[in-house]
Amino acid sequence: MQRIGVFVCWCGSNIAATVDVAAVSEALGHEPGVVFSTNYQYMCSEAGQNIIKNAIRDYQLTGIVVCSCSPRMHEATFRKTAASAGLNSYMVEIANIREQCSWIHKDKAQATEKAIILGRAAIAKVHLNAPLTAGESPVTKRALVIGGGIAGIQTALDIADAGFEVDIVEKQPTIGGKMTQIDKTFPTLDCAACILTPKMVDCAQNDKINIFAYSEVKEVKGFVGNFHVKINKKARYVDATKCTGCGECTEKCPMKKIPNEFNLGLDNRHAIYIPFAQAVPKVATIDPNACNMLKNGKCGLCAKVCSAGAIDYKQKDEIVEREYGAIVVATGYNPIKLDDYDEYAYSLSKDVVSSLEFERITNAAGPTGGTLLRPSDGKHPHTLVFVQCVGSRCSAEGKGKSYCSKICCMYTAKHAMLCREKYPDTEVYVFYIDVRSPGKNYDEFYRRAVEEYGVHYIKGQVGKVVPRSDGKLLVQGSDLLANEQVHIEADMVVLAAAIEPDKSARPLATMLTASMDTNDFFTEAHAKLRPVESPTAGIFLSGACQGPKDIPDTVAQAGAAASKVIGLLAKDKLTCNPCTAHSDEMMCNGCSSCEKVCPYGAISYVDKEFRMPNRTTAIRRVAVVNEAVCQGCGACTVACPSGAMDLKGFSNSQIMAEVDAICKM
Amino acid sequence: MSKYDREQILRTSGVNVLKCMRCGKCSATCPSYDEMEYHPHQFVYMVEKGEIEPLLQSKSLYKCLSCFACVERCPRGVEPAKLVEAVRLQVIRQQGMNHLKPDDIPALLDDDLPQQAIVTALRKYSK
Amino acid sequence: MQDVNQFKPKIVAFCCNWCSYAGADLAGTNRLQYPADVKIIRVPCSCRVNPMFILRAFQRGADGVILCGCHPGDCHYTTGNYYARRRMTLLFSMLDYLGIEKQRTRVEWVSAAEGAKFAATMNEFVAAVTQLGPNKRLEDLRCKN
Amino acid sequence: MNFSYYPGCTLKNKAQDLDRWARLSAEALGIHLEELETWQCCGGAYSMGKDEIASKLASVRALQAAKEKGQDLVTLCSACHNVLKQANDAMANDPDFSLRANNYMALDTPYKGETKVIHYLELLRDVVGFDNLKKAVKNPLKGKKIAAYYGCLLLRPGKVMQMDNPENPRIMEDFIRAIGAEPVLWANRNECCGGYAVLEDKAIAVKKSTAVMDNAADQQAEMLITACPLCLYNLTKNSASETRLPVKYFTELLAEALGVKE
Repeated sequence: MQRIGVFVCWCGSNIAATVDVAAVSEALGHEPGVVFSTNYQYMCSEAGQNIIKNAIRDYQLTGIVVCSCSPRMHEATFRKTAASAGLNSYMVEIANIREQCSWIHKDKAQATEKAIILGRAAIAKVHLNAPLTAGESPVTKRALVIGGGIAGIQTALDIADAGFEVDIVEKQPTIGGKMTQIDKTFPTLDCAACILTPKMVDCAQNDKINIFAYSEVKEVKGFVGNFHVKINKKARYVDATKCTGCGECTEKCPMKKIPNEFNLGLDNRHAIYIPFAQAVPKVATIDPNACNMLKNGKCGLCAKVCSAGAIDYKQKDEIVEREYGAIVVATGYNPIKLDDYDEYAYSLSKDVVSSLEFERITNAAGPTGGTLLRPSDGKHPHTLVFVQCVGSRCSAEGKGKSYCSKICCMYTAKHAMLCREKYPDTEVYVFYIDVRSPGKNYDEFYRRAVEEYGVHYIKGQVGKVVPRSDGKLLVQGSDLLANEQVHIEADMVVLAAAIEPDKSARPLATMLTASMDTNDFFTEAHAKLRPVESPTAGIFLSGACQGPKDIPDTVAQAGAAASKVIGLLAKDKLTCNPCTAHSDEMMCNGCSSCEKVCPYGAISYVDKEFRMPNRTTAIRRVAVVNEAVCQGCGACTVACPSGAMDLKGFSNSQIMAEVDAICKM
Repeated sequence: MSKYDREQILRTSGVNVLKCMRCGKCSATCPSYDEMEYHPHQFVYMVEKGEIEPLLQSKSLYKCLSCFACVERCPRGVEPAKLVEAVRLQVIRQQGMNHLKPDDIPALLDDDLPQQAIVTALRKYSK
Repeated sequence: MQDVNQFKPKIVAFCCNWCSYAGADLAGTNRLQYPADVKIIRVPCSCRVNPMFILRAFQRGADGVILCGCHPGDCHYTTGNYYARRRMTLLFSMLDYLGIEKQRTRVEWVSAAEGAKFAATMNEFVAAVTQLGPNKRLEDLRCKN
Repeated sequence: MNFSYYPGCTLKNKAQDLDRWARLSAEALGIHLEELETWQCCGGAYSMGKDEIASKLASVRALQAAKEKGQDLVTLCSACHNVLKQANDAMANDPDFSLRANNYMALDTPYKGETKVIHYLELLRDVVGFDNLKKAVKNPLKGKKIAAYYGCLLLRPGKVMQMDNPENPRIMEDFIRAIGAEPVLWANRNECCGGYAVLEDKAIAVKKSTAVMDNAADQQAEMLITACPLCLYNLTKNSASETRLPVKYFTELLAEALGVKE
């Protein structure tokens, strides 16, 4: 029999005004097993906690019930109180008589009666409580960063800086991500490559950082502190340890009409290629879909010209297995496909381009060497129309994205401004719904585009673009402020396409058991208070995989994710949640029902020898719960047909006792 | 009267005018824009505000081509064309308010005019 | 007639710790009233609720049982509420077969932000159960004190 | 294969060619179009009002008739297709309208949108297959640059019509390729020609058909094809474009390619 103490809190007048606290403590004092019952103004205050501590000592209490506010508020407080008085902290139960009683009822008699019943339910439960001890699991002191864009790079650098090992897995041949394709960055207009490439080099040179480029995560097993990951290093057909990145092979390769992904297909590359001059690692890669040697064994020119002997046509994909304590997702974004928005004639005219394509056209390392030229005829455009919100803020069925893509207002202002700065002979129009420029120096930047550079901002949308054979694009839009339909003969139209999470994100989320929203952005553990953690322990979020972000926000979040990882890796052991499932091996018949419903893969099976009648033994298959992995949801306890599986802290008998106490009146 | 009209129009059209985010794409895409005194986005906004009377009086009602361009391209699924039609129905359903009378038709015919043109005109402009 | 008016149902509400229990707390924080007949039992997840608990509640004289969990897709444990939904669909149709009216059982998704929904749901549910009167069907007379 | 067929009013009068060539071609392709016995005019424009019941019943009756025969319903005129398809969608997905329409119909079993309405072009694409059509072509229209004119009714509203991507369609272009000609891609192929306003305000009809014709001519098309008698009339009669391109029914070219045009 437990010796139970009951502590009824007044919460000032929050509880005491509608619940007769004295009557509650009096009534609960008569419950079986209760040896002490009292009430006090503020149980959570130091004086209140001392009442509890003294009672535990003086009455040798084995369990306590606090009738107070929600356990979400002060359960942790009272558990600590109990622990400091030598009582196991899981021998504490809270009866929520504030949020779920005094605050929602006006009638004092009714509220008091309900408070007593809630107290009784808690007493009934605590009778069946058993001391629980949180287990511990070790931490592998290495982090995995999935995605090598600016988010992944920054996270990796910060983690490495704290002295921990980091691996970056990047599916492209080089790290750098989208930022490598961008020309200038708002609002300061410094060149993206100038600020990014030093960081890429830092990654390559940091001995704590290991880059798996041209690689993908294939499998993730394990749990926080102990992840086992399989990484597929795709065959480059070039020995990365020998290749010097001289580029000789890429010039000699006869297959030179392959659309260049780095320039979004605006120009061509060879079958063997290095994406761009500052690539990290600077190693050539053979495109197996384009290479004649790999397709039909005819050519081999690159191997002939390579003085380092790095070409290896026989190279195979390689699986690397690594252990990690924490995983950071930094899979980034892509602009959406514009197929559903062909009223803008994207598929009809080469001169209708996406904003990212426009970045390449204005980039010094791009297909035009940085001179603004129309893709169709290479002529200098004089009239440019920018269309914002193409596919963003679109809630129409089956089309576009319902969210604001966040970065388009600012990069469009940047594009418009740069056009006018470099080519004063251009007329630049921007069709906008709203200009969203919250951010340091952002609105000022946009205003400069209008006031100093004379960009024409038109409030309204474009409804149709009609390409004409003389190269003009007839843009029909609405000017809502003038209440007019406007018609502009443009030379180029630039579409600010909505951005969406990378396609690799969803299968990755499944591997990580990390949750995603309906748009395939990773969900954070708490929208405000835990913005860089996934609800799955040990998984952290960095950059646009969690939601649209510009570079400053991405870098800030990357650093925040790194600091969370560092906090985790700094620990030698992790304390586990002790309220885990537990299987009674005498009752378990090894049917696998529990394993199938477990979202964490915490349940496995072992063959165990059992004593049987007449001194015989038998081997039976029984379930075993890995307490470090179990999160305590209880799905298995209900799935178990034999009743072997139970949940500590929320056992069948405890919940039944609560049911009984509530129904008995 | 106006409040009743507004509710009737919303019911007939099934359009939720509150979904509009005022991007103006309906009016940007409307082929009859120049002929309309009130443009598609104004229909949405004026119905939202309950300013129905000017719409009921307006010739714009008969300029809509029912081509569904605004319906197709509206990013919010507002369907302005349905609203225009509902306002027009509000007018022509009243006694003696038919916009096109059968007697007027013979004068408008030519030898090649397909039947389709006549039936649609009657369907759209008369009850 | 007066008896019916004075009938106070016994309602057991199972609330998952992450969404619905927090939603109930929010209802309290916002002082949204619902009848004192509702007593909440906290469970880690709606999938922790064993059909046994619900049968037990009816056996012990409960007049209605409601299970609240996170919205589909929002489960803290990813999929728990889907299990709960499937299990309860089966259980409730069995209870209906036994004569426990469908109105006495309910599954509702209440997020941590939906205090108002929680209160409204409880008000509605209590009204529906009150309308039906006491549950006699599954009550175990041996359990009567 | 047998299909129910709804020709519509115009195909019985001014657009008899559209109808005749379609039937001849279908037979040549092994498809038999069974005209519904007692069809009524669809009204030419779908009444968008949710409380418009009577004006949609003719369509519902046609749909019900096809359901009774257990056949898919083939349409040809763009307007009929649009009206029937939208009415069918409302019968399937607007319970309020469906209930009220069924009250008028007083059928033994209510009609709930079971009939599949397919346009003749969809018949060619999904039943015959453009590859098979290509094989069946006897007189390929080599070297002809043809602009497909979809107009407004065939594709929109996209979520109901579900024929093709309403902004970047290809069904008529694929058809043009199948009969051996070369499609011209042009932006105004899915812009309205203004035909509906021809009695109300001829200026609109002139202005819009001119814009359509100009764009097709500018893209070096030699001819336009359409499935809509009103578009054909309006583009031929009212366009003020300097270039007066011939406008033809797509079934005429089909019959020509299949060698069944008498």
